[in-house]
Amino acid sequence: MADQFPAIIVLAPLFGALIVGLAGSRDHRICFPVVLVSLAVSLFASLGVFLQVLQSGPVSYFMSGWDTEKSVLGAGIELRIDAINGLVLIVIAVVSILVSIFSIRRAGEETTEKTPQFYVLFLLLTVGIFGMTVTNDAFNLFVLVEVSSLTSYALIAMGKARRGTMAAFNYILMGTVGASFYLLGVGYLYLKTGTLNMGHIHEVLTANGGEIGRSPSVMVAFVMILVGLWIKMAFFPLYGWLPNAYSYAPSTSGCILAPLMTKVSVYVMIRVMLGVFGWEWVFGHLGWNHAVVWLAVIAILAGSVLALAQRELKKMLCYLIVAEVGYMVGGAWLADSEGWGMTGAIYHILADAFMTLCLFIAASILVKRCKARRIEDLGGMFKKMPVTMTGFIIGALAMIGIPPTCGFFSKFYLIRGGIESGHWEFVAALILSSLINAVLFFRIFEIAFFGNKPAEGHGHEEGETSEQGSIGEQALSVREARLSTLIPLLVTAAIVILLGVFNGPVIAVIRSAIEPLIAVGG
Amino acid sequence: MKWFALIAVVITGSLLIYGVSDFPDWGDAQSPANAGAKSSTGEPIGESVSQFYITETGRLTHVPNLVTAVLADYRGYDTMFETVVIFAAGMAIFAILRVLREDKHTLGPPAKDTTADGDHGRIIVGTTCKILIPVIQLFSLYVVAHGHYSPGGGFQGGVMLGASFILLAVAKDLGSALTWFTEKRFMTLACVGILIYAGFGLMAQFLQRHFLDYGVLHVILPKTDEVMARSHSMLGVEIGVAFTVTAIMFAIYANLSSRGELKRGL
Amino acid sequence: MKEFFETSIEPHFNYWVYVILMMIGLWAVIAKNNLIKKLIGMSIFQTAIILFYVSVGVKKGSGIPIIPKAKEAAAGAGEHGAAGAVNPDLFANPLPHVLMLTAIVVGVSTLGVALAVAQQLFKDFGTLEEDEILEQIKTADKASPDG
Amino acid sequence: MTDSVNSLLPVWACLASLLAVPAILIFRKEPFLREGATFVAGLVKLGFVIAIYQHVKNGTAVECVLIEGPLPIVLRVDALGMVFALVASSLWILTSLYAIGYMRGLKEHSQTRFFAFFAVSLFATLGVAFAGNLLTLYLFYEILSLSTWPLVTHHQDKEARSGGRTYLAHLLGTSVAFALPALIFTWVKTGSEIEFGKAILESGDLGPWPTVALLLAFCFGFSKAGMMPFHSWLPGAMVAPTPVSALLHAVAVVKVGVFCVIRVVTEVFDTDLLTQAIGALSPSEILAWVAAFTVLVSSLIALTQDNLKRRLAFSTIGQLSYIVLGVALLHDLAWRGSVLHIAAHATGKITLFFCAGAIYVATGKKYISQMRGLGRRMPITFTAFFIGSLGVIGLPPSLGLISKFHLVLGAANAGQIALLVVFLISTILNAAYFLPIVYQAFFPKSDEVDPGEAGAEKFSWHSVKEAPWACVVPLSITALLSFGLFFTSGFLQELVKLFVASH
Repeated sequence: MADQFPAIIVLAPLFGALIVGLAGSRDHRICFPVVLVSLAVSLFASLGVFLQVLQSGPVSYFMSGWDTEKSVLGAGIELRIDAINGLVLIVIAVVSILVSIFSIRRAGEETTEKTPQFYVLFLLLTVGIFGMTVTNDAFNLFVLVEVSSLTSYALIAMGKARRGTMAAFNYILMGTVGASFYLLGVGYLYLKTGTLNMGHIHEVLTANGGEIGRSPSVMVAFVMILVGLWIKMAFFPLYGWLPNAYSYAPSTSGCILAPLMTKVSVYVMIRVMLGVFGWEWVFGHLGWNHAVVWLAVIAILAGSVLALAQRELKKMLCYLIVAEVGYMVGGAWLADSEGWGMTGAIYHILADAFMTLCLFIAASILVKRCKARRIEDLGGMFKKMPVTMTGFIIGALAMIGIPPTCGFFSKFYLIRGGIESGHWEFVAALILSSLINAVLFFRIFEIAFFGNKPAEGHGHEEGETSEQGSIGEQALSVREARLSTLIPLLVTAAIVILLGVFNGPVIAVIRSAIEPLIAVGG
Repeated sequence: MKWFALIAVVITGSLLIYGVSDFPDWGDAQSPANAGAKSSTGEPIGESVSQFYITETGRLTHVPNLVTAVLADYRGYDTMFETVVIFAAGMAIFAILRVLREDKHTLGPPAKDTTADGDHGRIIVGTTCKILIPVIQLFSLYVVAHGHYSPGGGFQGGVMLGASFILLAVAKDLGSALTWFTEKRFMTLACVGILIYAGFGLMAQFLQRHFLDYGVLHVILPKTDEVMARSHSMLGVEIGVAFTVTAIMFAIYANLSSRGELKRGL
Repeated sequence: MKEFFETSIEPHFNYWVYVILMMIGLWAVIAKNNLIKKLIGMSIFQTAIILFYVSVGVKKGSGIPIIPKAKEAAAGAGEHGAAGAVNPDLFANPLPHVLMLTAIVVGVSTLGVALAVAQQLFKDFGTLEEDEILEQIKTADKASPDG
Repeated sequence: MTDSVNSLLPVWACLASLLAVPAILIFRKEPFLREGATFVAGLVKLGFVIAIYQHVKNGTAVECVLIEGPLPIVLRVDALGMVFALVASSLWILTSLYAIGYMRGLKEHSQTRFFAFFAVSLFATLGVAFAGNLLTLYLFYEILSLSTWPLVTHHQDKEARSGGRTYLAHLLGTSVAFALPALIFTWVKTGSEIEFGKAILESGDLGPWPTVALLLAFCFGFSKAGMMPFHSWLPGAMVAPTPVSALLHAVAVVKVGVFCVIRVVTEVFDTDLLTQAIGALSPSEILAWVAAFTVLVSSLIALTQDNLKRRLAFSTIGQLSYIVLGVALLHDLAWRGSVLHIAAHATGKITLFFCAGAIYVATGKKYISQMRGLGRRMPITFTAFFIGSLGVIGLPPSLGLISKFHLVLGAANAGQIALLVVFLISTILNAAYFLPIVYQAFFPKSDEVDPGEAGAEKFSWHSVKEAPWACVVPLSITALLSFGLFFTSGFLQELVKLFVASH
């Protein structure tokens, strides 16, 4: 049983999707339990495999049994789990479970009788994301990228907003071009190395002093793969599809896509950088880290400033994602000799998934409950929806980087990487973006706390009975959200804090995983 | 936009050409892709996957068609997700287009009345289809079943089978194609196809092997050994693929041609 | 010029063609105004990659990767080669073909979904010209920013 | 280095007020129970602090590692933290009492929110006092900034909002922009060493210019200390209800700022680093002159303020820089003076704020010019005001005398005659902006009724009485405290000596 965990992680949601597809349309009520159970199995398997990795190092699983004894490396497809993607797997499982709980009633409302199809797509999306994370085969990665992309196109286009449909169309074009670039890069690599297994490619590229790695076509392959992934993760110049797609998607779709898609793409980028090309090749041979870090700096600043210009809550969050992607890409490319930037980037993948989830769930509740697409409509929300706003505030504080939330610690490690590698511009960008985020969110807090317009006079009220007093601009009918949406919100908020407080062990795991990768390069 | 496109195209194109410049010659049997990577001194780095496929497949699987063997066995995991992609596309189109409630606003202009061609056209087309469709279907089944020995397999056969239903819908109308191949049926068939595929994998797991390790299925399949079990299981998964592809091809056509209403076709 | 052709283009002719084809597709995706034309460009783009992959697997003088009488060959009858059972040079590389089978399927699926979205857009906006759609979104924005 | 014992006491001391928050929220409909919860938490907290004091007075630090790892969260109570914790936790109880009187007297809205955030901010204050490393210090510092923001903007009107914005923009902005990079830089420089207990940056780690930059980044980053040019949040924050101004802006928040500066100067930098020569000055002297500038300028501005609370605010800015200045002198006596001045200024200034609030509750007056003759109607309040101002100015009999005496001696012994003069001038200025208030209140020049006022409001001095007992009692107690500590300052001095001895 235990040695089947890597396959089970991917297969559980797949079978879940098939069951929902077969039986869901007869009775919509069975959808949710199936989704929950299959994701829970995935979570269980992820935890199990993660423990195995901690005990005995990376775990390999050869599909169809074509391991190196029976055949040659790369003949079959290998799943490979080390400490880093073990962590990412757990994050994916937890996030998707939380979103599925969030979607219990939402999905039915937003997708009008297409609930089973929604859940099929939802589960297939998680299949794709899980698969992208575990696979060690460059081409298999492409297939799984497409599984997750196709489902996310549909999840976005399912909504009723016509702007969402247009956004989905742009996303399809961009996403397909991105995936094709990736595929092309893999083709170039295959042409030069004759294999598709990532470990094998790495072996060939570094063999004999890395002579094959120095050929121009390998460089072109890297560029193609990188650009393809950048499109997927919405890195700075290629982010155009993201804000509209995520903000006009149905809220449940937005909540699953925003935390996971970009983050997993960043993880894949890191995996390609370290696992396929290798530290030494990327930072030593290629040496573009300065250019990419500058690009990341621009991404951070552009994302933050554009977020500042938004008046719609969800769009603002979407631009923040663009900035956060800049954090991660920049951190991964800092290339300080001890790999602190890389550590920070990986930790930020985990942290940002939960931060984004927290904010998106809260924003979705707010948008739904009080029809508040815009920031100004949030007046007095703190009084009416205190629990939701608490979750929102915790997510926001994490985005700003206030201790003890995880956002603070990831920034901490990223800044350390920036200082050690001498990329002061990156440090400055991180701090500036923190400050902009502070402005951004406190603008909202102020409105949510005190209403839209300043109260007249001092607001002296008669005792406790009229505490709502000077705020009431919104209709009083707005009440706290449902329990099924609050529970995931609060759990996420708790994780945001706990992940920050207990960053030590997480960082230790990440460090132990990336240190050998750095050492290989020397 | 045009200028931007031009710049993007020129940059990408020249980058790609730059990469092409040190490719091995076209058709070179000794290129890394075909014979494995070699260092400048001519020593092989690792073993060549491609040569392994060509030389060992016969021994390991008894399947003459290497493409089928690689597709359904060595890279069977890939192929399963390929089928999932198709399935996902079907679901996606359903989710985007399908109109489940009669909603006056979402109804587009009514499709053109196809009877305008007159009855003569109907008779000729109808008779031709009556003859052609069974032949197509029969041939597609052959393509699926004979994938081990000749070009073919689940995808090719499935597309042809789907095409035969589409032909019916084009020739007569969508409604008559849907009377037999109802939405419920093709959606179920799509799921069942993947279930068959993944089920083979799962069975191997239950028998203490890795996912999709068909060899172990010889304990279930009668009169087989490890190698023949692989061959037979490949046929099984190809049939699963064919199910899904047939169903989804038709589903895509049906939804697209009727704007998701599944009533009138083109 | 002739020398350039012989050393650079001729041995890589397929690759040059694929690059040109791909750029045609990319141009259409970015520069065309009609959404369906964009999709056609996208398909060309993907097809170019298929050409590339298939070119990678070609060996001069080889046949299709089907080994007749596989069992016997495996048993070591040695019909085709001297050293082993099967001479790999006589059969085309099967891997790129398998990969492209997958890529074709992915391309078809993407195109299907894209067409569905395009149809939905036509339902919503009554046009498939990008600039007209953007215009409509703009005017709707001015009328009611929440729409 | 002092010994240390492991104990959970610091954690409980911090948590006592945080745990009161749920109780406060639960009893939101029952004002008496709600405020009872505040009181109980205050007493429990003080109890824990005193329990820790029993260890600390013997020279043992009390330590508790909450989270280990590369970025540990550690609570560690030493003598310096103890002084601050004693001051903050004892004054919280009095402030709670005062707040009840003030808030009820004015029928303020959202009292539950008020008390809840009040408790959170005390949690953060003690967290800062007990922080065992730079990271923990920063963590609680930020929590304090955030939890006091709803208090500052309590009135929710336009003025309160703009005050709140300035408040956050300064505190959060500077801490993220200066303190955080400085903190990470220190962490990187020392290879993950940020524990207090010995100098984090040793001599030779940094050149003179980086030292100055880092020192100023820390000192401006912890802008709760109110050093110019990042001082303007303090007058802005005076829009808060007076109990908030009293506790937070005379005791908790601003003292957290100077406390952080003391920690940084004493624990982060080795003395050798701070005395490297840059031209004629050393890094510590540069800091000292920035502080001296702040002292003088803020005192001058205070003279011109008519709004009583604003005058108190500028006075606070000046007094805070006294403490910073004392620390920057790098002399034992001056350090003792600095730490003592935390306690002295806290008791004195809180009395003054209480009085300001009491006057407002009783009469609705905010401006000094309206207070002529008020002393006769509110004798207790103004007597307390007088005692409080003595403490701040540093006149006997008050703890302020002892602390200023140490500061002046320290300056003299350190050979900084110019800075000594600064101390003296500012003392005169202090007297100049406080004593006239008292004088006018008791000995009005003109008639009792201000003609301009009378026309508008028909305000009758004869109807004025003392503020409610809940206001008057705390301010009397703090006045007595300020007075009494002059005679019983022994235990504080012992702690201060322990602190100085450990460096």
